[in-house]
Amino acid sequence: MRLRLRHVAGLAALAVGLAACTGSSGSSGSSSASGSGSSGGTFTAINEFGTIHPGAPKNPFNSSGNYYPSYDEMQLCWLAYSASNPNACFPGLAKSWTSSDGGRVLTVHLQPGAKWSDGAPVTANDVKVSLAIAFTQGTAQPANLGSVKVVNSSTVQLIQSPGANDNTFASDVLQLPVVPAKVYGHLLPADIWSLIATSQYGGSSKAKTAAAKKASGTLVALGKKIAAYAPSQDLSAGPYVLSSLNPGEAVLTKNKYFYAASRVHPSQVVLRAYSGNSQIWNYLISGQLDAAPYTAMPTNILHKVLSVKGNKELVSRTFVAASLGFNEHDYPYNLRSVRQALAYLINRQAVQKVAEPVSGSPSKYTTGMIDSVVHDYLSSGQMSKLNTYSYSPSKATHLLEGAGFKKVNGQWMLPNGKPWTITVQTVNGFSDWIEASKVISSELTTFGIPTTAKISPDYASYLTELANGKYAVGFWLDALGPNLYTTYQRLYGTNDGYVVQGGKLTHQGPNAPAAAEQGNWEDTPTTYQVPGVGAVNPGELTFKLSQVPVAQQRAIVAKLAQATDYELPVIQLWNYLNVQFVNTSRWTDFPSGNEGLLNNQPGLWISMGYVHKR
Amino acid sequence: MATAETGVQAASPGTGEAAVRVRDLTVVYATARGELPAVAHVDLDLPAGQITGIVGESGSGKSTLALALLNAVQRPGRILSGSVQVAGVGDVVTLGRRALRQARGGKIGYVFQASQSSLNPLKTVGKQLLDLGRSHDVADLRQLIREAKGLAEEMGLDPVRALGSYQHQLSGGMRQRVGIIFALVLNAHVLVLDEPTTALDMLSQALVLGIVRRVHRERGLTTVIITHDIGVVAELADRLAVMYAGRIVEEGRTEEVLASPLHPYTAGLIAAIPRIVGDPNRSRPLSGRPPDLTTVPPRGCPFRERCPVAMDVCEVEDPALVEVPGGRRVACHARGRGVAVR
Amino acid sequence: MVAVDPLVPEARPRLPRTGFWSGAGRVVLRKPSRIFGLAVIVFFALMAIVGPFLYPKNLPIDPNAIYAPPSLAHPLGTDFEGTDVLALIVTGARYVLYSAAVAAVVTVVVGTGVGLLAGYYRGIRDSALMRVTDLFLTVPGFPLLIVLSTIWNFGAAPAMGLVLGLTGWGGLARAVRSQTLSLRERGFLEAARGLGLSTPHIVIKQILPNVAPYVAMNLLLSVTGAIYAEVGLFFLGVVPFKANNWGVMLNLAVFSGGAITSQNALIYLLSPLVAILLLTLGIVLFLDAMDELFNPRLREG
Amino acid sequence: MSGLARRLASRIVVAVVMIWIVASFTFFLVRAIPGNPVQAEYETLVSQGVNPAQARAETQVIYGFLPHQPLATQYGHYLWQLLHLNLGKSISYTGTPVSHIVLSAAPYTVILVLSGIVASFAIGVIAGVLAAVRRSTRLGDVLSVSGSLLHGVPQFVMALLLAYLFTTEWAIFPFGAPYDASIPVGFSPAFIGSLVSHAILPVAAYALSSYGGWLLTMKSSVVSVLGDDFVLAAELRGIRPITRLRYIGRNAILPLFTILALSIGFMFGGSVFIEDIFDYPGLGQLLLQSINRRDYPLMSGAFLLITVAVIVANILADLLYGVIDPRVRKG
Repeated sequence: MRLRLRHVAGLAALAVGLAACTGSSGSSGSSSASGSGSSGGTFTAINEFGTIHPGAPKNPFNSSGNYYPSYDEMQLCWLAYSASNPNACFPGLAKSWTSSDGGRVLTVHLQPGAKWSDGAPVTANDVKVSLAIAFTQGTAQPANLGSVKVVNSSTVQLIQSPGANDNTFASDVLQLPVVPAKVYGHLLPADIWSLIATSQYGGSSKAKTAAAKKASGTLVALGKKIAAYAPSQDLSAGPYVLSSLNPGEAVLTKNKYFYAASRVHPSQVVLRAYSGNSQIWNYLISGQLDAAPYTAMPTNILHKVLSVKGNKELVSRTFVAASLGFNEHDYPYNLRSVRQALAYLINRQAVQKVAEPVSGSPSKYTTGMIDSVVHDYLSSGQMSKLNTYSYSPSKATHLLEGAGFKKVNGQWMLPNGKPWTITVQTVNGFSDWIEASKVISSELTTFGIPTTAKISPDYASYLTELANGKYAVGFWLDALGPNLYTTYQRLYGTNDGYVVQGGKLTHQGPNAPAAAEQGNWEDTPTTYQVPGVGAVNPGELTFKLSQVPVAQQRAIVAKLAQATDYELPVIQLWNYLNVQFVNTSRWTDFPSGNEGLLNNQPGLWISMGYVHKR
Repeated sequence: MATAETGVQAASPGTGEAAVRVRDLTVVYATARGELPAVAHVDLDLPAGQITGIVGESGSGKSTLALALLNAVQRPGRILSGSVQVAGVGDVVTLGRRALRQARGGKIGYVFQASQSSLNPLKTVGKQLLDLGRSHDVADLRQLIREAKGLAEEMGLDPVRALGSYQHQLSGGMRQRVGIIFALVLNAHVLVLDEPTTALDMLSQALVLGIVRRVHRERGLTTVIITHDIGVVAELADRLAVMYAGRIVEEGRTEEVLASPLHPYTAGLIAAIPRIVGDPNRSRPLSGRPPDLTTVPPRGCPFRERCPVAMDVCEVEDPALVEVPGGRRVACHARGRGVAVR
Repeated sequence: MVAVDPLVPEARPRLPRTGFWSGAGRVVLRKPSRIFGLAVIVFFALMAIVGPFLYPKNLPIDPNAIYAPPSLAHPLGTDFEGTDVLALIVTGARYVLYSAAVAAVVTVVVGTGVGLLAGYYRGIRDSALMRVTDLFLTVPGFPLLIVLSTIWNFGAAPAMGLVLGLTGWGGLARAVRSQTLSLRERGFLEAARGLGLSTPHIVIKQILPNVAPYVAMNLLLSVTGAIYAEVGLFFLGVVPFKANNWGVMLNLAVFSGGAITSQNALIYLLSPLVAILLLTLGIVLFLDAMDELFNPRLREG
Repeated sequence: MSGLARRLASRIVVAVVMIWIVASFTFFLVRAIPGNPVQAEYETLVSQGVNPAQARAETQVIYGFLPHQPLATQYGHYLWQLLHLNLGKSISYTGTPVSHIVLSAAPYTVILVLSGIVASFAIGVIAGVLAAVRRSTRLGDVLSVSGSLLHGVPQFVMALLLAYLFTTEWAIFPFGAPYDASIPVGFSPAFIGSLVSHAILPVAAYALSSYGGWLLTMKSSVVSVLGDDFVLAAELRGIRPITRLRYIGRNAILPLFTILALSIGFMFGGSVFIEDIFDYPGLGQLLLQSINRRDYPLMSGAFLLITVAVIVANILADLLYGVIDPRVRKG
């Protein structure tokens, strides 16, 4: 139920740093219908964070803070969510950017008219302070940011950390939030940048390593202080500024100092809070929402929502798939033929129809990527080699019998003669997983493998027990993207024993002491022998995806897809669809068909000139 | 009797004037078997200035009769027929609602038995007195309180404490005296006491009865005492009416009735009284149990089952209450045939 | 004055204990509502015992008949995966009644035990027991259950019953204690002790039978309480479920089926609701008979 | 009144001990919880599209709010902070003090529960008196039956029904917020009207689900008081009917105050359902959210505050009883 939404919906907008966006294609979507139509009126949408807590600080570094990305919180650019062209990006406070020194230096030119809601201009120093704060929050380090240089008041240079060679550097840093220096600057010590430099030491000097550790600790402590800091008022460089809020809704009014204020039509935005999907259903059915984000719902609710005057559905893809994962440390799931047989036995159409009827589509392939990305990256010849594991009990029987399994009195026996039963583990509150597990249990039981669904009380204990190897078969989200390294890391990453330490890949078996947070619960072989492809080392290939230039990723992805499809470390069940709703009776001109924009919040649509009064 | 001297009746011997005149009063209770009479065709005069005792076992209808004097029979009962003429009020049976309410408490005072809590437990006596005054449109409430205090003092209560107390702070005897204050503070001239001494200890009983006698005399009241205790009547009452199964079976001057009961039931009651002087074994309890509403025989004398002198006529005919010489009345077919109970 | 009163009627004879069951039968049969109540209880009890044997362990699903309207094949329609709702109701009864029965038994055993001991011993032990009772009465039960669910996965029926029983005995303990105290005030205990009876004998043989009727009625009342609580927990979805039951159905109907928002899943929502209400109605109606059976005063009315 | 003061003092001592026990219970409970909240937060971030390294870094900031000292030290610290009304810092609200969060949610629950109790108590008591006085008429029957029926309906069922009827079938009432945020907060008619219209449904759910209980209890209490001698005595003294009704009412309502205390606890418990179903942002919803997010400091804070609210309400109900019943006052 409620967790599910939180779970997947966020990818529409929350993303802080995925994929690359180099300057060239930066100004793509801003051409939409210029300033016609009158302004004014209220635009009602959903606060994608869910709940609103009036007591929380108006601070983007607080995870429950009262700030609303794309409305009153701005970043330098907004990711366009393109799998085939990870360079696509919508400009935010940065009008344009160029990279030099092999992508190691990024020169950013701010929007000439960018101003805070008190009329003061947004300066390069604001960016520098914001990025310094990002170090205290631990968000700048993974982006491989090294230092920041103010060129002039509207130009700033971002430099990668020494030794790093990150192909997604630009997108990662450009998506960090930009806050006013005059509000947050006083929270930072004067020597913040030398502290940051000290903390980044990666050499072998013991003294310097100790100093780096100490500096990191200081940064984290600063981060806590900054996260809890409550500015007295909202100072926004975005199209709107927060005017009032209560636990049910936040009211934002137009920021007349916004650099593209002339393109912004609604004079007020109301963001409704929600605590469960059914609340969004109710809002939609009562026709109150002008835009609603991804919301899981059953078919009957969909029909009812669409029957309301003006309500329209906007569907785009998400980069998330739900899968059934195996712990290959557990017999008989270490047998490829068993995993393949199970893939033949699970009718993915039926599972999706029950579990995620509206915002899902059954997965055709199990490649570790969502199906549409498979189309982007694999040639039709390569795709034809993929096994789709269409529902086929006879193929399953064949595979099982080949592996020494026997069916006795309607029940399948392991080769050792013991009866084979399966427990599928899911999580309390994740109703799509639970429903899917029931369908799967029913299908497998009918086939002669008594299967029961077991539910963990909460996600935290599910993940802990999963990492500790307590479950043989359980649910898993994979194909997270569009960054392909992230995508394959879900299969051949920490949960498969692959850990990157000091820029080097290491592998740990399931019995090794678990990595800091995740154990190796997949336990796939380190080398696959894939027919037609040959030996594949999935962990190494995955790591390579983060290192090689984007152009070279294609070949690696093809290998990984083939290997995954053949070996089935998981069985991909369905891809989530980003089903959004808009109401066209008050506002028109929504960015339908623009996948990049649909994956961003309506605040960006509005500031890019979409959304006109009817 | 322990106390033979009953000097009270000398105060107003044989007064003809009745303060309350009950005529053909029938009170019925609705039961599963239809409406059954608890008081049947009662005629009774309460002479002004005298104390009348009404005696009977439980279920005899005496309490119902007492309530009927105020037209206050509680559901499922109701007055079926008859009249209750009260001097200065009129027939309470036909009185309008408001006039009836004014008569209650204002003209006719009613004192509950001591075991019952006749006071609102959540209010002090004084506040309830004020409620009483307001209900009866007393203009000068201070005067009312003064009078109540006077009455309290008269009855040996600390007036300030008594009026400032809640019910649970009062002893049984004190409660009873407070009850009398409520009955008399508005200068009612008819006082109805329902079992005024039941459940009191001996000292309190004597005290309360003494007070009743005194206020009766001082205020020139017409008083009715409902009791099952013949001793109380013997001590206090000028006249005595004996009730059985909703009927008055014998009535007359107290000392005469006690000295020479005409009805076998009266005789039985008297014989059942244990004596302090003499052999306690000589007291003979009445045999059998008194009838309740549903067991009163529809025909004949209701007492015949327990009657030592029952005759054939008793089976078929309910004896009427007839006057016998000496100003007494009795309802018995065997009257005058000498009730040899002694 | 006269000391002995010859006119006070003799005390009512005690009701004879013989023929309790025939008496009980008569009391139940007196009103049609009580017969109905008893019938409903028996009906659901049978459903709980026999129900799961009537259907396969994994109920068949049908992805082509999701939220199907009622028909001959599916008298109450189907759920989100095309499973027969009637089958869900029938098989779900066992969990609901089993855990409610466990809860009622635990409530009664703990509540009666604590109440009897507190009332019997009085003094410091009484105060101590009553403070504990007050604690259980004061701490709001439902939030406590939710908080408990974070460390204790009490989704299985016996565990659920145990939790509900252990958190819900306060009211009964207090009532049994006051009953025991009133027995004490009537000189009951002194008399028994005067006869040289041992403490366990007095408590079990003398006091317990006197509070038994009250306890018996509470047994039924705590069944309804437990049903509400467990269904509520599953409805909120804080406790992972082990077996199909009515509360889970409510949860799925509302939060995944949108039964509140659209009519399609309405019957899926109403079926468990009606089952719950019907069962509790049956218990309430039957309680009326128990009330009369154990409170002879009411019998005259 | 010294009796009352003594009574109050002893109640407060008992209450403090109770709060200490409940606080200790939640303290140790939270530390016994299985599963790693940091891991869950990390997974959530990752599935929302945050890249793994970044997610790990972010969760480390959150993890910083979890305590590391030995248990006894933590416990001592916790109690000491509790004395200063400091309930620790929230995980899901990154470091915002728990006391701040729960105290800003508390008014909404208190508004709902109090209005619910007042409404159901007033209506239930009046209907109970009517049902008792007119118990042989049709009106009495209708009232009694309505009481029995409603009494049997659990709170969450009532809330579901109301939500279905009045937010979907006939969308008459607004929902999902405590008031219209575009109206400035203050004592303006618009604001109060908005507050009331948003609270009507949850309050109605509270009121309807407890109305039956009050009605039935009041009815039987009135019936029993009607049989009391002082009622007849008042009639025989010619006391005005309105005064008599006051006598009856005040006496009959007394036993309800002992139930009131229990009922308050029940109502606060029910806030979990009602606020969840109507999306009303009070303590109940906060408790559920904190459990779903495994934000343990917030969870224990919300639970503790609910318990304290019930304890305080109990004391108030008890004192009220003392004020109304003179027998308790002196005794």
